[in-house]
Amino acid sequence: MSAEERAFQERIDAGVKIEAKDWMPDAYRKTLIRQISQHAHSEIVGQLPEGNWVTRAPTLKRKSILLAKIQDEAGHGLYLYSAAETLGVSRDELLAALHAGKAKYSSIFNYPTLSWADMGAIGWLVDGSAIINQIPLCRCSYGPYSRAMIRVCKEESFHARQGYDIMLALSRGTPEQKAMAQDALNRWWWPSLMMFGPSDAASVNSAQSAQWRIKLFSNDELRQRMVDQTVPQAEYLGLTIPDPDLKFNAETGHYEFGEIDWDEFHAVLKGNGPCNRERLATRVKAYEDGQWFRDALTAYADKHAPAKAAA
Amino acid sequence: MSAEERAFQERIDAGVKIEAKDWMPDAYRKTLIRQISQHAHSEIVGQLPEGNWVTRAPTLKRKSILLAKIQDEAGHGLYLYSAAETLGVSRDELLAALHAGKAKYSSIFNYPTLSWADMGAIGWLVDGSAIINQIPLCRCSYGPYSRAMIRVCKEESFHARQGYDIMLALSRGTPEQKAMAQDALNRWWWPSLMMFGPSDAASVNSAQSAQWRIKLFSNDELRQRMVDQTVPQAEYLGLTIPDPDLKFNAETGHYEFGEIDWDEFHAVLKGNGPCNRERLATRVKAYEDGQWFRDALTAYADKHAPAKAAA
Amino acid sequence: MDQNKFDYLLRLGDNALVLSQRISELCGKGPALEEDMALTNVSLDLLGQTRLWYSYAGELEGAGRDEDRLAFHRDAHQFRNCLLVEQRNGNYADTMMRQFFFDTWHYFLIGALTKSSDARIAGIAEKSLKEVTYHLRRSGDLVVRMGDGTPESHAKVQAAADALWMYTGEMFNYDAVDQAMVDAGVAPAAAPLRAQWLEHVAAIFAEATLVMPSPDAWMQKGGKQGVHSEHLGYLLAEMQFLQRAYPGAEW
Amino acid sequence: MDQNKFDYLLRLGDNALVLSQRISELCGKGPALEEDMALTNVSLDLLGQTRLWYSYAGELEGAGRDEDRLAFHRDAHQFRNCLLVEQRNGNYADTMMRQFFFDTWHYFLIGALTKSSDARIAGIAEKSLKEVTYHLRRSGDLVVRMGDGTPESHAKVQAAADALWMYTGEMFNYDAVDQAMVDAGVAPAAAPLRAQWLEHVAAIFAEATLVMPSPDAWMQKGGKQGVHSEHLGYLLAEMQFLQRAYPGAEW
Repeated sequence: MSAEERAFQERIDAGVKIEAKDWMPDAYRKTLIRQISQHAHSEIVGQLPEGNWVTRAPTLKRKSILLAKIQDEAGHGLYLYSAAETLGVSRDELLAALHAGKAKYSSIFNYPTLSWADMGAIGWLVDGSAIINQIPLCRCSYGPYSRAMIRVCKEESFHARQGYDIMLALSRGTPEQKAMAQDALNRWWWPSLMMFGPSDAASVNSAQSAQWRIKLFSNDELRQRMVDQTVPQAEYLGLTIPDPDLKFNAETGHYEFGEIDWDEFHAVLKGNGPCNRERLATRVKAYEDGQWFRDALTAYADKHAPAKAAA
Repeated sequence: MSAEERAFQERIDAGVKIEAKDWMPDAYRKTLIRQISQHAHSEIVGQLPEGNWVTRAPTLKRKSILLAKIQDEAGHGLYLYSAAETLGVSRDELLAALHAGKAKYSSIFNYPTLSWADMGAIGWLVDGSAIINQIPLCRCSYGPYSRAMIRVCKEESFHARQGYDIMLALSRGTPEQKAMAQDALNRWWWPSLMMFGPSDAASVNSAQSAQWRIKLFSNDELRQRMVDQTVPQAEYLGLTIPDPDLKFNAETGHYEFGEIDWDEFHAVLKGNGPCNRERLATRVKAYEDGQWFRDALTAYADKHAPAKAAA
Repeated sequence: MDQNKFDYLLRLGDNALVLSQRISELCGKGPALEEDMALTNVSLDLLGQTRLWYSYAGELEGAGRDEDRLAFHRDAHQFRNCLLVEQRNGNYADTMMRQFFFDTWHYFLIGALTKSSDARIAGIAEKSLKEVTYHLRRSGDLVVRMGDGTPESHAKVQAAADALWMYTGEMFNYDAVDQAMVDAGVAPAAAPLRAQWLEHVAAIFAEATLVMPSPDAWMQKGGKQGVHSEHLGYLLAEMQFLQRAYPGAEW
Repeated sequence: MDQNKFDYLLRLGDNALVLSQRISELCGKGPALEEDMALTNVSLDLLGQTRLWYSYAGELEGAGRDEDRLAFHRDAHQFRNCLLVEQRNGNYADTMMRQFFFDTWHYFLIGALTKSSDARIAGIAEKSLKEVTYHLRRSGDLVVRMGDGTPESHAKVQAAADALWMYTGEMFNYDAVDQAMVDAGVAPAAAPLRAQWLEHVAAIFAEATLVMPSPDAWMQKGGKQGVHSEHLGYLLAEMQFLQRAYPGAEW
């Protein structure tokens, strides 16, 4: 380890935030760019499964809440791209990587939203899991990222509560609505658990990230936290978690749960989820269709900037 | 009048059909091309207002009937383009004129179809009027046209009956359905009367067409026939014709009706109907989007025709 | 009940709802992230205004119809929005030109409604004024940038203006309902509103190097009386599906 | 009631209805007049078959649900069609490739069903066989012409094949319902059906100079069990609008 690297690690160990202008190891920079941009891409792609129900929201109030949520997600994308940009990449480069299929986004968004209840399940389970993932990151070593996470988490907790509220209304509703809620839970439960990534045994590169304080808990720890938090909520809703092996262990104080289908996880990761192609194609189309518009803004700015500066 | 022209007119007066290979005056040929292609275009464009409700037909049976009707219309288009082609123009030339906005189609298709009842009103009123227009043309002087008209009229009379049947079901239905039927009658009544063209006083070129037996009755005669036929049908349906001036004249045995809004007629003709732009744009888009497909068929035929002929 | 006022409120609410719905179709599909955010924002503002207009309309009617009943349980012929707002999104020039034409009218209308003789209407207008001011600034600015951007953007935005122009006359084409509201001091008269609209559109078009179509051009009408284009039925079928398919459910 | 048979009939009917509905969206918008006619014809045939399957299903169930009840009063999760048929029309290569993949399966399936142990099913299959034979001839022929047409058409139809391939596995992915029908001699086994399908597709692809994707590729599933793509909900919202908006009306 070089002297610079040592000093860098000491700052991190001392809880001092790393800022954009500070020296940092190349690998730290690269890991952060990958992690932050992946998160940003997830916010952007994540607008699509929810956008799918905005036009069909069942009441004007629910439509408002959902629209506001999607707007927040675009906002999160903006903060996060900005945080990534402090590391010396441009948003356009990051988007190009996304559109070329080189950068990833959260696999959960490769599942379709098939009923209104999915808006509830996504808020409750997906945003719920996201928060569990992200809260520790509010204390991560990279300053711009940690500050972005603080803003994101505050809004996400609203989203999770609103999602739960949708589930609550449905599970107190007609038999069809209750069935809708149960069906959504059945479809989103396992993918939500998969959001935390491979089990610790199979997880690579975690040690270095932990040392750098950009990963503060292991995948399995966070996943367990999610299960422990969610099972009683499902019980309160009167819904059944689709896992016959689920049981409370009074000794550990934790819920034990069944084996995750890692084959499915890897299939979706590899591009074989129900919506991988479509999500990416939708984003690429939006970007390509918007090229002339972005070009127009640039052309206008080029034409008028000198004039206005001179005036 | 030349000897040829005299002989031509004598054949017509004697009720002999003119065939494609026969000599005919240029103006006769041109008038027929215009009239037949306009009719063919109307069949093609006429698929669109009805296609607009195929995907929303209220029962599977009604959907079947409507689909079959639209299929018939495409077929009528085919016969009629073929009849026009016997006069020495190609379908592609005719379509090019349509797409360039140079050739007309029936203005009635520039009105939107706004409810299911419009499928009834179109069958009843629009096809009803078309039949009244077309039945005489089964006896017109040009052989290929008259034979096409015979096939067309047979099918159109089914369509008119099916349309009336939709109106009957609606006017025997719930109050909302009855209102739907009345609303459709209100919107389609006057445009249907306009289908017969300007009043005789304002009509040009009719004398020559009459002499050539490609126009056998005046616009006003045909329009009167339509009113006389339709008013009792509306009464049977329990619907009100939207014309306060409408009354039966016991002396003439005909219904007298109010003044047609010829300003509206001319506005729609000039391109200002509610759907002129859209109908044409839809057809142009279908044609342009289909170019690569038609090219493929041609390329395939060119590649394989010699091989198959040799085999 | 004042039927004219009820109808007038429905028109205000339906315009806002239908345009909000159209814009919301673009969620996550805008040409840039900033546009995505702004589109959602405008859609949200209009939806909020819808709810205020509908709530007042429902109370005035006194038949127990709340905002959702009015939004989700009327068929196309019962909707009273202008034809302009139900037109499809098209490309982004179409989307923004539709918005600009609407925003200009909306801004001057809402401004005038803050002085309505009906205090409730004046209050809603007051609440909405900041929003519609922002909407107008944004859409006008984008029209200028597209018009004076590249040759391609200029051509697209000019084509959008030419295609949508025929739907702008209806906003100033007053019928008995509108006139009753003018007479009661509830709503502004057509002529000055139209003059303001034309003046602002002309100014923005000039800055955008666009040709403004003739104010005397043929104009479509019918939306305010419930005679719509073919697009509205599809929009409603999608929007109303859940309420229709699960009658009586609470969401 | 034989629940498996009821479900199996629904699958047959839903496949036919959803594909018929998709095709009917193209009314008057095909790439040539002859295609318009053929599309409408295929849509009509499938709709006719739908009605036969639903009527039998409704009678079997004995709960008073007729063809319209089954078509218009079930939500997406209650539909049992394969994912393939609900995919959007795309360009005409997409439309015809979807059709060809379906027609090939349908042709061999209907052929086998003419020998079903259930006489009613055998009868419906017998009635449909001529239609599906024509469908297959037509879509196969067009795939050949597009594949061996121009470079552009070749590229388009190859892209369509590659994109739709992942939806073809579901037709041969038998679950308990399918297996119960096989065991009862009602329906043909999966393996021979798949072999016939692959053989015909391979032959047409060879003639069309197209590359057939791997039969071992990852396949999507779920439609037959009611877990669909996001497209079906929109299709149903549009299709079911009138029945939902005017409950109890006769048309």
